[in-house]
Amino acid sequence: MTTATPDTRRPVDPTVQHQIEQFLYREAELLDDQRFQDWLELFSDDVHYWLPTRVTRTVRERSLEVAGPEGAAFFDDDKTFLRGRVRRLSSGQSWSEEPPSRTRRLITNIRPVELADGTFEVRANFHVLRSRAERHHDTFFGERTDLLRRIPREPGFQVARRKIVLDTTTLLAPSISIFL
Amino acid sequence: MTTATPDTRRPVDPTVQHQIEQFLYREAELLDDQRFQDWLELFSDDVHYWLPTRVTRTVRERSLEVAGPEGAAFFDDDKTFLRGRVRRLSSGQSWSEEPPSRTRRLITNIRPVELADGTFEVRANFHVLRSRAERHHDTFFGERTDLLRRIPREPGFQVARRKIVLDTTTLLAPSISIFL
Amino acid sequence: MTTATPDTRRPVDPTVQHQIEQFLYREAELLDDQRFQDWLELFSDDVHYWLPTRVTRTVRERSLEVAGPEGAAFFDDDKTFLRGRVRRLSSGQSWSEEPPSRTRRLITNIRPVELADGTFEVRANFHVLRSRAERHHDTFFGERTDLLRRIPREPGFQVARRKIVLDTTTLLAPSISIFL
Amino acid sequence: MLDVSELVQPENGLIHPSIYTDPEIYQAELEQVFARSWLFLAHDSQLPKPGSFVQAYMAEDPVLVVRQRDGSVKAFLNQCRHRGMRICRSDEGVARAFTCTYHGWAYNLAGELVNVPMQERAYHNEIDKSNWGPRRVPRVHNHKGFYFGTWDEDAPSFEEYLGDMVWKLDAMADRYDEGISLVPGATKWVIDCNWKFAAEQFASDMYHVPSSHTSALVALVEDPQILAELHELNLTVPGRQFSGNGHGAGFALRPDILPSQSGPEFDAWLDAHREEIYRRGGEQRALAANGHNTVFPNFSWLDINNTMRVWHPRGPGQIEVWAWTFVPQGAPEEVRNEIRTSTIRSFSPAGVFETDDGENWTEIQQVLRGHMARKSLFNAQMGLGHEKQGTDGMPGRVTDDMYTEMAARGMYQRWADLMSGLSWQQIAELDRNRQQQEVHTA
Amino acid sequence: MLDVSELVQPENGLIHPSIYTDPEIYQAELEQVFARSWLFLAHDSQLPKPGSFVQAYMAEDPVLVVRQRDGSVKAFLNQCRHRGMRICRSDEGVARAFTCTYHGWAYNLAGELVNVPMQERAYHNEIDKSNWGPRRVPRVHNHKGFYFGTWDEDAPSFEEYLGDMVWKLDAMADRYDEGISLVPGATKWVIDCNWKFAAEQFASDMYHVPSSHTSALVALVEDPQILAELHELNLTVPGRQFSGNGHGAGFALRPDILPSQSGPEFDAWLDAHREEIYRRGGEQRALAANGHNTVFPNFSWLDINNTMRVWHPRGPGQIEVWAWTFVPQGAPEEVRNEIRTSTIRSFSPAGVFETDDGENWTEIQQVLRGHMARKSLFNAQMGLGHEKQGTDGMPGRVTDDMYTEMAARGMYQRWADLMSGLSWQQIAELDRNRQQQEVHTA
Amino acid sequence: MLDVSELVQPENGLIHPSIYTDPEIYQAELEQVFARSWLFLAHDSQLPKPGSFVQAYMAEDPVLVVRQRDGSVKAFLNQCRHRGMRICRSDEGVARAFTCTYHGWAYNLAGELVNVPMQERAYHNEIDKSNWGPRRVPRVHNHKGFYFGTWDEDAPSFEEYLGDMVWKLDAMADRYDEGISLVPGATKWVIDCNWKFAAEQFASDMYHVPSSHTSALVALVEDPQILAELHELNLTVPGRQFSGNGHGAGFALRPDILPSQSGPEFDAWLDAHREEIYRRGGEQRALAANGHNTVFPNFSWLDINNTMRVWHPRGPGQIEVWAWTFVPQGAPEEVRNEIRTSTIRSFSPAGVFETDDGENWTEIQQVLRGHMARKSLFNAQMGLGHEKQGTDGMPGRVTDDMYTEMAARGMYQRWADLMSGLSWQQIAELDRNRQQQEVHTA
Ligand code: FES
Ligand code: FES
Ligand code: FES
Ligand SMILES: [Fe+3]
Ligand SMILES: [Fe+3]
Ligand SMILES: [Fe+3]
Repeated sequence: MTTATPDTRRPVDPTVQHQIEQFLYREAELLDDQRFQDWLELFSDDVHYWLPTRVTRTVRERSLEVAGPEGAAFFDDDKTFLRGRVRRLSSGQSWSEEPPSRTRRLITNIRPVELADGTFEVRANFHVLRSRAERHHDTFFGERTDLLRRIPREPGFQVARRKIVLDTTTLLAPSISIFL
Repeated sequence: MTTATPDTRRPVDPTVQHQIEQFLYREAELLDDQRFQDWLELFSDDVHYWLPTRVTRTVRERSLEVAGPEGAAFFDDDKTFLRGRVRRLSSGQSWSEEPPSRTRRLITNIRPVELADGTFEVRANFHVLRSRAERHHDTFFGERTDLLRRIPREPGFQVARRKIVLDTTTLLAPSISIFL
Repeated sequence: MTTATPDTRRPVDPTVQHQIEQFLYREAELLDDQRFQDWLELFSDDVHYWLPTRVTRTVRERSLEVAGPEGAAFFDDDKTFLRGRVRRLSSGQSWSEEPPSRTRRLITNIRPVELADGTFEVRANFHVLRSRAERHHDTFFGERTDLLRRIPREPGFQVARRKIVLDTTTLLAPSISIFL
Repeated sequence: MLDVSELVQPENGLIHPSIYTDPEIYQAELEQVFARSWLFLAHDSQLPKPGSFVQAYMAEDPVLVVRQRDGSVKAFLNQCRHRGMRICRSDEGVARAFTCTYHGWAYNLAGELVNVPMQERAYHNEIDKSNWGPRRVPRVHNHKGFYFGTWDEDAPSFEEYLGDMVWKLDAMADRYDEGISLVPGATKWVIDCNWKFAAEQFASDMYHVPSSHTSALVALVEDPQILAELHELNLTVPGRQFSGNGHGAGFALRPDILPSQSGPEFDAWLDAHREEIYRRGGEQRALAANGHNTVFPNFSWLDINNTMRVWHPRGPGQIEVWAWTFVPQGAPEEVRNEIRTSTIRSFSPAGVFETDDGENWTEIQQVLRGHMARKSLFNAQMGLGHEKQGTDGMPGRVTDDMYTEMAARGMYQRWADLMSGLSWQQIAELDRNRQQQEVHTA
Repeated sequence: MLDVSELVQPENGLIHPSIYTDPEIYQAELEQVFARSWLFLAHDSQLPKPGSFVQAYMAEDPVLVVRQRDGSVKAFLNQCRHRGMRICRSDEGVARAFTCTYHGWAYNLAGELVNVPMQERAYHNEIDKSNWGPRRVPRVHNHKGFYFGTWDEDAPSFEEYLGDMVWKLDAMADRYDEGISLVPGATKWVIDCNWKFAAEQFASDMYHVPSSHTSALVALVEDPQILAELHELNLTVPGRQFSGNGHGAGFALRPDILPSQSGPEFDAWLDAHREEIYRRGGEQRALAANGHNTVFPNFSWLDINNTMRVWHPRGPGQIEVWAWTFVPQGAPEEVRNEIRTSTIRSFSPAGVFETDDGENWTEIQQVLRGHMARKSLFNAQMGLGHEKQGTDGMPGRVTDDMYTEMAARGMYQRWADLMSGLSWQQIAELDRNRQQQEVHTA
Repeated sequence: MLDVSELVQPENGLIHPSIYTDPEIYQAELEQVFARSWLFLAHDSQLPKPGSFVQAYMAEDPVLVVRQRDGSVKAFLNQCRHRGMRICRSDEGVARAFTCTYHGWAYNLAGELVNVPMQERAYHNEIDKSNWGPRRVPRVHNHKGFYFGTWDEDAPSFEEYLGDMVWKLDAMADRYDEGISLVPGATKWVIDCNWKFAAEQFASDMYHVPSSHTSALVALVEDPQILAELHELNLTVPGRQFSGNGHGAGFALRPDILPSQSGPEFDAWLDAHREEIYRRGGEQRALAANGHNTVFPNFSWLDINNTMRVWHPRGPGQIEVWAWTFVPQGAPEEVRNEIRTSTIRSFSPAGVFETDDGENWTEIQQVLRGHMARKSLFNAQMGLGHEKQGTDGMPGRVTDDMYTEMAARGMYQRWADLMSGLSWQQIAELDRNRQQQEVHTA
């Protein structure tokens, strides 16, 4: 789940921790408020937004549990396609989100490390609750590993890479018409 | 969801963040421990405790999704009635809480801002899990927007306003016999 | 739920809070990553790992709700038996975890206090989500009360005592084949 | 047709619990009870302008209730006739037309199919659009701003269906010159119990109040002295119960329409409108508007708590409650707001009365998982043999106390008649005979 | 009556999987199996003083088991006869009386209706309270501190029902002069599988241990050398299996009652009480108390693991397990605590043995969603044709090995007899003939 | 046998919605439709070496599909015959043998029972292992790397079952000299709808695209001008629809195999392989590979979106979708990757097309909880009476437009024939007559 080697990884102090947490809370807030255009701003133009699939395998074969870059995925987007998704969500004709879902993102266990190049690798747990229409409920949970870059303007960071891993194999939902 | 205008809103430093977080955790602890009298102390005498209803509408009409002050609500209490609820919960005859429910409050994504008048507007996500009797389970999730005032004594803050918004329309529970 | 008397309990500053949070996140990460041997390292040799049962009783009899030390429990382990459990989980024949479950631990509302002897009593809320096989899902939620000791080496703390209380009576799961 | 004569014996006040749990009985209820009765759809105040619509339910069937350009209200099944897609997926709003998102068939406000994409290319202009509109609710009746509908062409008129219950309905619906309106927004929640527990309680059960709602008074009243008095009052105040056509109502005999139970603002306003209220339906009717009411099968309200609701069935073991608060149309904002908050605090999912009602119903339903539990007859014999008619000259079967289960027995009688597949005429016939017998035996 | 003769063929060791999935069969089980059999209710140690009560279940029916003032124990359905409310909603406690929260009907410790609010005003004093108490469990039997109950007036006495199984039950229940007691608190959890998988395994299945529980030994033992020996021992140690009246038990032939599998404290204590234990039931019985046991239909225990449980059915695809740890009443705290922890660690939802049992049962049930899967007969032929009686002079059908499915076949035979609606006499008759035949063919 | 003649009337284009909700009909479908038809199991590329296995499903029955040492592929029910345990609990992997974890029975790659623990001690060597292997899938057919299986010994050969649909299947499966392979990993998700909604749409429904998928184009295309043109193109481009043996397919008449809808890399590669592609099946077939396809009952794919899936039924109201992306085996990494990402973005649970399809199906199913909703016939009359055969000389029933519901009617006809319990011969007979009539009436 992590690429950098230990020696190049430094823990962060409470101040940086606070900044990163607020940044991730801010991001979640924009999605829960459905301010998709503003949300898009938080991602670098070279971002890779990825959610690979997962299978059930024996302990011995656990390394093969999560699909690799050449495998099946739920998301495998670049900035351009993220823009397209946002355009669609704002079209008023995206039927699986029109009327819109109600979502709530619990972002917890935020574990940042600073890498040699001054970027931050942040692992965090998430539990996203979604309700839509009259009584439909979905729940998505797992771990995100983000690569954050400092930027000289508000809100101070940018997501340069996001890998999402769900703790499920068969998705017990009709769709992921939201962002995670 | 927020009233103050941007310019009057200042982010808080890690120390204040820590104080506010511990205050909200403390509040949740008192409820999960069913120490209702102590919980009541945390609210100002002029508190407005409000949980409006919500409907499913198109993206275009989203502003009408959450009911306004004149609309239907689950809670719309002042301090006096909160006291009455606590009296009732302590009566031993509040059948929907006798035997009592078991609750757990996950308070996450805490986002405080300091307002011009030195009060704090705090948005936070919550996921409240409730189990009661033998196997009954309910789950409540959404966002709270609190107005916190500093007080010169422990625990340092008071809730002067709370607006709770659930991310559901039809409540999939037989009752909200607890506080959120 | 807590043993020390008020006067001997001191709140912690943001730095210690940060250290303790990262320690608990680290612990959760090791479990979610199924690095059980490394996880074991985080517990003192005299650790008591305990999850008592719970019953539904009237408000008046609430003190009897959670079973005492002589009562029924889900876990009541010492370090030696924790080692045995880890041995088993690594055996490749622990069928209820072979293939392994997928777990995600949300550790929230972390409330540490420093005790007179320099140890820390930490109450935290947890919501553990588990999925296994094709579509099986379980959810465990409640409160943990840990006793943490400082140690002179990484990661800086050790769990000397853990009491877990689930907010359920009848467990709505076929097993707790994981750690909480 | 199911034989339910063994299951409910109104004449003996006995109920077999399987009527609350059996899936077959439930499916039969959808067909024999809900598809034949008059069901509440919406209130005028929910449909302010042409194109205003709300999605309502008739039992488990979603229907769109729409204000027409001519001011009338029409209702139709919210199901596209092409492949069954839900035509409109908003709870409410204002529309010019309704377009199905699946393939784009479009319907006007009256629910007529007005556009079919590629009608020429795909359908060779052979589709008769007039045949393929969604199923219309054939009969919609406006009773003083309350819209009721039924699928049954053979059902009696709404007035006939309502019978003497009109007296109680109008005591609420027709109380003020300017009428009433609903606080914006329905409160909806789910209770895991059979719909009849809720409907029956609001029809017939004043008896549960002292036991179930003790703690509610504790929340409303601090002074233990006053608490004791109120409790005493509950046990001693005289009252009446009405039963007819399956409907039921109970109320205390109070000397005045005050206090309102909402607060000083409303009290003052009511006091000022006393004449008006008495004038509209008479003082007796005005004073009777202080209790519980159910219009068969699933429309209920509480007069002085200003709450009105439908108990939508959702399988034998679940209901979806849709509740509204009603206020005097003409009252000033402070009055309407005082009523609104007091209703929220007493009758809503967090209301200090409501939560304890739900607890009872869910536990009853839970216990009925048991095999022996489902074999034990329930006792609905309170006041059996003491039924009266026209007490104090009130219309219909009105008995001389509010602590009785006459209305419950009446509700299950109507339920059994419908479930047995009797025609509406046969039912009317039977009811006449039953009441005559009652008179004689009385 | 369902014809189940096609579904289970004990004589051929064949089982049709639909008996684990069919909802109709399940409802019939509630009526024919659970409502006619003796079911475990509670143990003396759970009811320390007058007014002590626990809520127990008889299949899906909740019953209150209450210690009376005279020291006896009574049980009744936890359902109010007025509208079916659960009378008491606590799992356990001490009560002076039970008051239904819905309308306030009150019951004494014996489950008699003693107070009806407003009996005069509402009921005109015409309600006969003696008729309206909750349904009593008509027969409750105290077997050495273990209370069993049945709804069936025609069922044989508990002793007769138990038959030769009493030998195994007493090997646990009657082992010490001071008897046994339960560790305070039941452990309750839910497994998505049919109840018969669990009951059958504890009646008849020593065979799964080497495969299912390998890793449990890994947890208990570090030394691989010892591990290998233990595994070898499992495969080679001789053993016996008992089957009678649907009950079943299996055990190894061990030279000693030690080691206890709990630890040194208990070992020492047992060693000191060897005489006592042998004296009470004989050495052979004492030594036999080391295996698995099920009293038909759903009460099971493991002797040396000191765990006892009821498999409450919750629909065809789910059980609720209620487990207790039993300890020698007279043993000191250290001994009882050692047993308690060792049982928690091995047989509880987190126990290193228990978790793997549940995994098997849930997967079996999952696969049975399949249409072909539900058509494939299961094989219960282990030891078919090799049944024996009275091996080593032990009472009843005791065969000469513990690796057999004789007891499983016996359990399904009893199940089929009951499901066929045979009277208890007919069943006893049939069993006699079957055993005689067996003797001859042997 | 259920009489479904009332429920589906293909000749009138009418469908009774209860076929999507009735639990009895669903159980009959498992037996009459899924247990008799050829179902997709796996593709060659999923089973790279001897011992490679995947768990697949045939409706609700889990089967292990295993590559044998001789390179062949065998399949058997993933259920142990002893007590029904799931033999292998991994989704995929490489195995030497399969050992049941419950009691240790072991099976070889072919699904033969090869080891029974304690065979001598426990079974007295009397168990005939050859009788107790898991149920084998008796017929597995390899069609150009696609493995299909059926439980039905009497079903026609796969070729005969496929009929003229082979032309469309091979347009995808047999498109390149080096064939195709699947991107590693299936994407699996759950939709609460009846399986027929999905199968039918992929067989017959080009008509929903303009309405349901407008916003998908918005995601793919920024320029509003181009958007408008694309939308216009959808409405005007000519097309064809095929229907036969319950299978269905629809496609546009495009002048070229380009653009691919995946991107420049694939376009370039296709352009370079144009000759090869045309050579293999002819230009007409190559150009036809641009639409939607369903092989009855539940195997579907979209040609230019490179997605292939099975709609596994999970009760009347739920499906589990298993989807794969297919790529040209011989294409370089960049091309395969471009296809992979474009498919993920369009057809997957987060795909901009896929999410809106699911929304339609779930809402339809929800509405069908209603009693009246379940009584309203659906309209499948598009193009009724305008069916054609052999349009443009294409094989079988190919009509002259893609906006028709001929294939839907064909699918429900096959469904009705199977549900009626007709033999495969009777069905073939009937189909012949129906088509002859069609020709005459045409
Ligand atoms: S389902 Fe409404 S247009 Fe097709
Ligand atoms: S239900 Fe118990 S008193 Fe009415
Ligand atoms: S169930 Fe497979 S070996 Fe027993
Ligand atoms: Fe009430
Ligand atoms: Fe076991
Ligand atoms: Fe589509």
